[in-house]
Amino acid sequence: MTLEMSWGLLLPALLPVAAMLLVLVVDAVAPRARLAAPVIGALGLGGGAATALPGLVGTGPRLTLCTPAPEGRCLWDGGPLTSTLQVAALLATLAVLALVSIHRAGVIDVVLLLASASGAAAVVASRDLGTWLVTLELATLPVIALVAWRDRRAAAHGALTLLTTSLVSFGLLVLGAALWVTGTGDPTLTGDSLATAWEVPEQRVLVSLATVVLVAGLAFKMSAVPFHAWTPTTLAAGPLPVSALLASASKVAAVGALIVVLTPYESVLGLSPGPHAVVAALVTLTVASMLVGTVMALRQTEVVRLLAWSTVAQAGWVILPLTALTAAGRRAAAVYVVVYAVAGLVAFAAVRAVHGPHVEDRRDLTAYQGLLRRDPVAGGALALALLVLAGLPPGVIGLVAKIVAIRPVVSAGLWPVAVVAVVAAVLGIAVYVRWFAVLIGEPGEDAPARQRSRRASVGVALVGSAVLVLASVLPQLLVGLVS
Amino acid sequence: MIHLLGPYVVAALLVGLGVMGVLARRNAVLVLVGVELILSGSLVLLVAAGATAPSRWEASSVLPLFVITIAAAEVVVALAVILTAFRHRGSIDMDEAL
Amino acid sequence: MSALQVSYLLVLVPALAAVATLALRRWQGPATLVSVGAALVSLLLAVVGLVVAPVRGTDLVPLRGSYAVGGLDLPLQLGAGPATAAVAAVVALVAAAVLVFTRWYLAADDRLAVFAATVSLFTAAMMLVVHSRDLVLTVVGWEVMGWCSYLLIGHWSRKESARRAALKAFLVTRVADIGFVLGVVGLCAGAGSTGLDTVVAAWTSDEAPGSPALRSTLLVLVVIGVLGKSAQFPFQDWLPDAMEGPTPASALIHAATMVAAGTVVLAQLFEVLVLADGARWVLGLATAVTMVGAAVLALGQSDLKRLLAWSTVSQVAIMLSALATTTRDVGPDPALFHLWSHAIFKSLLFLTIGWLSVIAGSTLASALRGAGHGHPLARVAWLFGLLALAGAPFVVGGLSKEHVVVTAYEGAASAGGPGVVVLAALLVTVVLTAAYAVRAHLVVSAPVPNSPIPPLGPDTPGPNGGIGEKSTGHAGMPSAPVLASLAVLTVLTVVGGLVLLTGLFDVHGASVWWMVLTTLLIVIGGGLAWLARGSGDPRDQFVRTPRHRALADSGFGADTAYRALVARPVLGLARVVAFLDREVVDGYVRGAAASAGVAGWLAERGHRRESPSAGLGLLALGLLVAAGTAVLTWR
Amino acid sequence: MALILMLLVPGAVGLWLVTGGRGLDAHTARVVALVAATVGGLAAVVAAAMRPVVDRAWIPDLGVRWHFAIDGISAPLVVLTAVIGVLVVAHAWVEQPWTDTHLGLPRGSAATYLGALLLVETGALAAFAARDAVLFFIAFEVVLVPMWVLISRYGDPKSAAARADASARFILYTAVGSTLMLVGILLLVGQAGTADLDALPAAAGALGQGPQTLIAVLLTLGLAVKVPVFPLHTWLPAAHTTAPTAGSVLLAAVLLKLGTYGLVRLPLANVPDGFARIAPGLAIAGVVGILWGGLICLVERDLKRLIAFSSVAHMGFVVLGLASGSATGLQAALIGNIAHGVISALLFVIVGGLKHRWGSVDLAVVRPALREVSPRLGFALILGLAAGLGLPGLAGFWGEFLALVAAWEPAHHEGVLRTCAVIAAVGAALAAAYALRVARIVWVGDAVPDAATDDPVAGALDRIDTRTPDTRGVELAVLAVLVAAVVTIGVVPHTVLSVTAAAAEALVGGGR
Repeated sequence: MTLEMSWGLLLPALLPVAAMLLVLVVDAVAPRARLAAPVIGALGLGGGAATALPGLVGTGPRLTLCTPAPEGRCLWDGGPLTSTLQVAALLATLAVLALVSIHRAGVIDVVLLLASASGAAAVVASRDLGTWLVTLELATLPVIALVAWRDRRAAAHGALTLLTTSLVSFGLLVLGAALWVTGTGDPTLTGDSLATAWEVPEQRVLVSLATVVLVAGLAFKMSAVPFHAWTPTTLAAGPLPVSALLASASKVAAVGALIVVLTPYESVLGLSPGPHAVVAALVTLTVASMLVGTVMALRQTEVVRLLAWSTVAQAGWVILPLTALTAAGRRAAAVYVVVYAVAGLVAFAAVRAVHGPHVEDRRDLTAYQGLLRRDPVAGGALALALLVLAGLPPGVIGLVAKIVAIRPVVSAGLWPVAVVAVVAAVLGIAVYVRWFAVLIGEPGEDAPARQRSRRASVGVALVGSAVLVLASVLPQLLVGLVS
Repeated sequence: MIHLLGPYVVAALLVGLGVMGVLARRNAVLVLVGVELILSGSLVLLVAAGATAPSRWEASSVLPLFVITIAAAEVVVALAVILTAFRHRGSIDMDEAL
Repeated sequence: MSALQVSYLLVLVPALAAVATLALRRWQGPATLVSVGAALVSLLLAVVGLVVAPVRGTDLVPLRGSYAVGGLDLPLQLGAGPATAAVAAVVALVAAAVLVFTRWYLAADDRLAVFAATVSLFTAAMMLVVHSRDLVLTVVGWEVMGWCSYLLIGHWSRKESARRAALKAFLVTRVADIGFVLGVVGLCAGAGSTGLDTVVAAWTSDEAPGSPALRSTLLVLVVIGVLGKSAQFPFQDWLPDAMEGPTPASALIHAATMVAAGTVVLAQLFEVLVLADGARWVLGLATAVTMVGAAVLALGQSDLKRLLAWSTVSQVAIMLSALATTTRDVGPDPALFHLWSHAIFKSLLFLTIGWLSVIAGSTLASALRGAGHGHPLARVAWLFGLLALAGAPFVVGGLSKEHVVVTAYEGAASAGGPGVVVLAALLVTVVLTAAYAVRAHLVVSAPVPNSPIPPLGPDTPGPNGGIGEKSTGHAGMPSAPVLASLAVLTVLTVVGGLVLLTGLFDVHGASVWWMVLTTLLIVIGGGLAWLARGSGDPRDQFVRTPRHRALADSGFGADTAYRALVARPVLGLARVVAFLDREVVDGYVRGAAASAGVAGWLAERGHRRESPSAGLGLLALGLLVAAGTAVLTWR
Repeated sequence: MALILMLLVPGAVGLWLVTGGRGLDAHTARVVALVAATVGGLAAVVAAAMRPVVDRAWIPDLGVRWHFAIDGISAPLVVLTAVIGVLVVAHAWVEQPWTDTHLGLPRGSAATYLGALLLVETGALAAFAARDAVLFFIAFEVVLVPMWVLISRYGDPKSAAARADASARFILYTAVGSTLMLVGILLLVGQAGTADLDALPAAAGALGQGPQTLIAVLLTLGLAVKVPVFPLHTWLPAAHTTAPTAGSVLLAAVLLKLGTYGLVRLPLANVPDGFARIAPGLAIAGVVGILWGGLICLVERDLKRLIAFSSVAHMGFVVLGLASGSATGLQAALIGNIAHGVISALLFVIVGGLKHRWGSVDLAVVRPALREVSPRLGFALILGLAAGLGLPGLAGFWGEFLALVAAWEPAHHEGVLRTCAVIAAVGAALAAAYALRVARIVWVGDAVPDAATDDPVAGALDRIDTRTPDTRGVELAVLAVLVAAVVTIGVVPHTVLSVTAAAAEALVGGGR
């Protein structure tokens, strides 16, 4: 058996790995070169993203790791959707690397970030269960370590929470994979193998069960309700940059993994019986996440907790278009998660710029009183991010993302779900406008002192804002990426 | 035709035990054990399925290898984290307040 | 100048004069001169209009094209005809007289110009109604008149009673206008056009756009509006209260505009009205009740101005009763003719009492006793006005009333309908009218000389910035133009009946027998009043106890009834609605907000133990839910 | 060109004012904003006359085009918005909400305030000119945040809680509506396969009854919040009471029109059969709104709230006209829209001015009568009230009368709509009652109020401010423009009707 291989398509995942190895080697050779690790890491991430760029504009199929015809199956798909998610994950990790800030980023940080990034870049491209499982865990495990290895009590607690959920999630994923193979006799996640299995009732049951279990396992990683409980604890307890990573790159990876799992279902959409169980599971997740996440976010006054709960809610929004199980729905989910990742990163960066890295700081909403006046740059970026998250112009891209997310659902005839989304959208506006109102208020007397060493976070916030503004003016730049 | 009922029952039992362990225990290490049980159940299922019907690329045999590898890595990280936590908290009971 | 051009000018000239007067209000003198000048020009135009009035039945070529709004034709045309020209002439005449009188009467008022402007606008609106060949224009004029009446009655807005009277006048008429507007809307919508001719043609044709019942209902609605504007039962009570306005305003409202407008409109819709028996019955019964009731009340008033007001109500009822009883052959012109004559003598009466009240300082009968002494013109004018009111033969009011009586008789004889009731009421009213006319005359010409400087009576219009009817410097003698206009009105009151010779009104000859009969009735009524005059205060001739007097002055307590039956329930309902809005409708909104809060609280409780194992508990829940949905949705 | 200027100038200047130009001093900011509003307004007038078209791809993947054009239905609204836009900016010389009149403290900057005004104007203009359903939705949403800022930041200085409540109500309530509308739009666009408003009616005409009804329900429900239709109106009084005068004017004259305009553009034009099916419900809601608003106005104490409730009543007539489904009804709704825009703008300028002068507009407090102490303001008030009660010769009459005619002879559901017409006529009488109630309390009376008031606070206020300076300067000019508009539309309704006629006919006739 031979595998057709084109290295170019694998580079987005391989470059970070290479960079990681290089960092380790350099560290072994020249342990004094403190700057080397972050620079090499940045280059690896940037390079990975750059190699994924052709996929954004490419038109032809970008498959590789294929077995020969006629039974040909490809294990790697570098199409536009994949490339978009890869770029997003890699650049988000790069931003987090910047947030960790040049001086603090040690070798371990960089290595773990790179490992996670390469896992994220790979999982979205994988098309078989083996690669998928390995790379997904590659994306996850380093993050646990990232949360834990900073020697802090709160962080350890957060890491423990994340760890146990990740373990269970992994168990579920493996169980799901086993069920899938049992049901289809095929480790690839393709439409025709699913369609074949779908014809036999027993296999149909098994496959559906497999998918539901897989979705549940992924829901942990996406922090969708009811698998979300780790999110506020971990995000609030861990270092801010890692929280930002969990909210951006990890989420992109998880969404990519979910998209990979759900892709085959397009082939059985029109059949009778259809994949009701999967749709039901997804609808349950999206509805519960959107509602619980926003409602909880409404009651938070600690900003990172607020962002954590908003992450939960946004997870619901990402899953929303996937309930349609169509290609349009998958593209919509990708667009939405990218928009969310950028806006979330900007928000975290702004929070980092206001508070500094320490958990012990009072990260209360009141600290943002009149931020727009006191600190127009961070305040402006945060305001824009909040409006994008709320989906209100001038954050047009947020609104477009909501349109994009609701459209496939409506087309699929699931408009009651869309009506729930309306409620969630309105509650979401309440969440973000509440913060926004604090931002534009009069500055209070007890505003926290302006942080030093905030250049990196301000830089990330500004770059992210620029992306958001550009995307707001020309949404096609983002929306068009995945088509 | 021989029914492979036995392995399937074992797999189900293992998964069930694992889920129970995960849910019932507060000790992080025991949770870890529970997850391992789920994994074992899954592996039994995979292998049994491979024995029933051929699968593409012998996935039923290959996937368990992958899983075992990942699980090993996972256990390493898990133990490290649990150790860190123990150092900070003096216990590995997950519900102990901060 | 064609008749149509005249009709457009008759509307435009007063309207523009109103705008100009308002613009110039800082300079009261020139401003009022503008409106008076415009009124005189209108009068001239109206005379021209009389000359060029087209022969009955000629079709006029419209001056403008028609508009359309969706499926609705909106011609917005004016028209002209002989009766129209005559009514327009009398409107112009009264308006001019009123404006001339106003310049003298309100000379020292700080809002004289605004008043004059309003009068001009009022005139324009009435001209619009008179000339309208389009029901929308009729509604426009109709409503604008209502608004102007609000402004005029409430002119002395520093006085609470005037404010209330204005409010009441507008609200009562507006409530009745619900019917009017709906009726017009129904007629127009059915015909697909607002053009009067189209509407009449559509609703009188065999393929009418609605059933006869619908037609009748719509006409009843229109009649309700007319009853409101014309102060007929059950809407009668606003008009006497409207006496709170300055006397010129009363003259205008009563004589030629507002209250008479209903007659004009129903005359325009006459062809449809005769087919609508229901509407005729409603109109006939309401007017019959009104004419008698109002005459009785007039008899009991302690205030002569209010007496005149009730007499207006009664007389307008007579006009409208002609429309209720007339047959298709006779047509609406008897009513219009009575409008014509009523306009002349009622404006004369009101202007005269305005003058007398300046002399006496009040319009109370007690104050006006003998006020006519020393002012022969006033006495003559008052006498002839009352003669016409009473319907003495050959003066203008007598002639027109004869025609109404004959019309009612013919209607009763030929078609039945409400004719019999109306005829009976008419005859009773003749007696009563004669009686209160004699009483009014007796008061003014009583031999008791009035005191030179009478005190301010309670009903005297209060000072408006220190200036009111009782301004100094008049010495009770009006200016020459005022006297001239009074003289003209007096002369017309006597000889106005000659208009029948011109053929402008298409009325049949009156019957001698009826004339003899009504004359007899007048003599009886007048004689009774004369006999009952007693020796004391003529005010107390008929109403001897204070309780009865109060009852009469309150118009049989209609105001109380309005409050109890309409105002209070509506306000109560409003309070209920406001409560519902606050507590129920908004309650849902607050409830949504609160439930979001409660949901958050519950969710927070659910997440209180933010610990890893709690997370696993949620996992179990999630698995259960997922498995449950998987099982349930499986088929 | 004119279209681009109309959108770009106020939009760009507004954005600059709220971001980069925040530090500008009040005077410069006002001049800049006025110039921007005037240029944008002139461009809008030119655009309304010349009818240019801008059509470029924007988000091809969603089928959303950057497609702006003005037709007969939107032209009057565009002109209205342009005029109101200039007026509200000019009003910044009269009332300066960025200085806290109550405590003398500055709050926010003048530039942000003016920028928000301009952004609201831009959003409204864009929505009226949008020829793409999704673009319309986005433009519809643009107005939310600036308006929210106006209410929450520059609203009634006395009560922060009231500001927070009103602004939250405004944004959340309208967000519910607009998101529901979005679902409807996406359903419509998905089923019809195009988002182009020119092509949609034909494309959507083929839809079956079920989808049509569902789409119509979603769209109508969503837009009804904005109109607002009873019982979805409870955000309006709070928003109006709290907003600064200019905000109230924009809200009443422009934002509410977005709702009715949307009803015309989306459900009525595209899913006529579905809309006809729900028309009776809409008509009943409209009529109940007429009565409801009118009755509350009879007992409401706060004059600004009262005017707000009267808006609910007036929009009831507009909705009734729309629900009739005939060309006459559509025309009635369109002219009623414009009329309500100018009338409510006029009333809010006056009442806002009174609140500015008096500190509150509680009708229970005895104050000097306007007719005596400030006749010009009094004249404007009484004219506005007269127009509000539907007096012929002023703007309000035509919309109401034609709506009644249309409801009497509707395209469908004759029984229900005729009943509605009857009830609406009763509502017109209520309008007279509450208008005159206001006139009796505020306009007429004595020059000096009775010294003895029960309320000690009010008494104190009276002592502080028994003077009511008459209107002059910029305020007078603003009022004069609005009065002129009210009279012009009333006397010559064809200025509006002739513009909308062809488009209305095409819309009602062409959908089938």
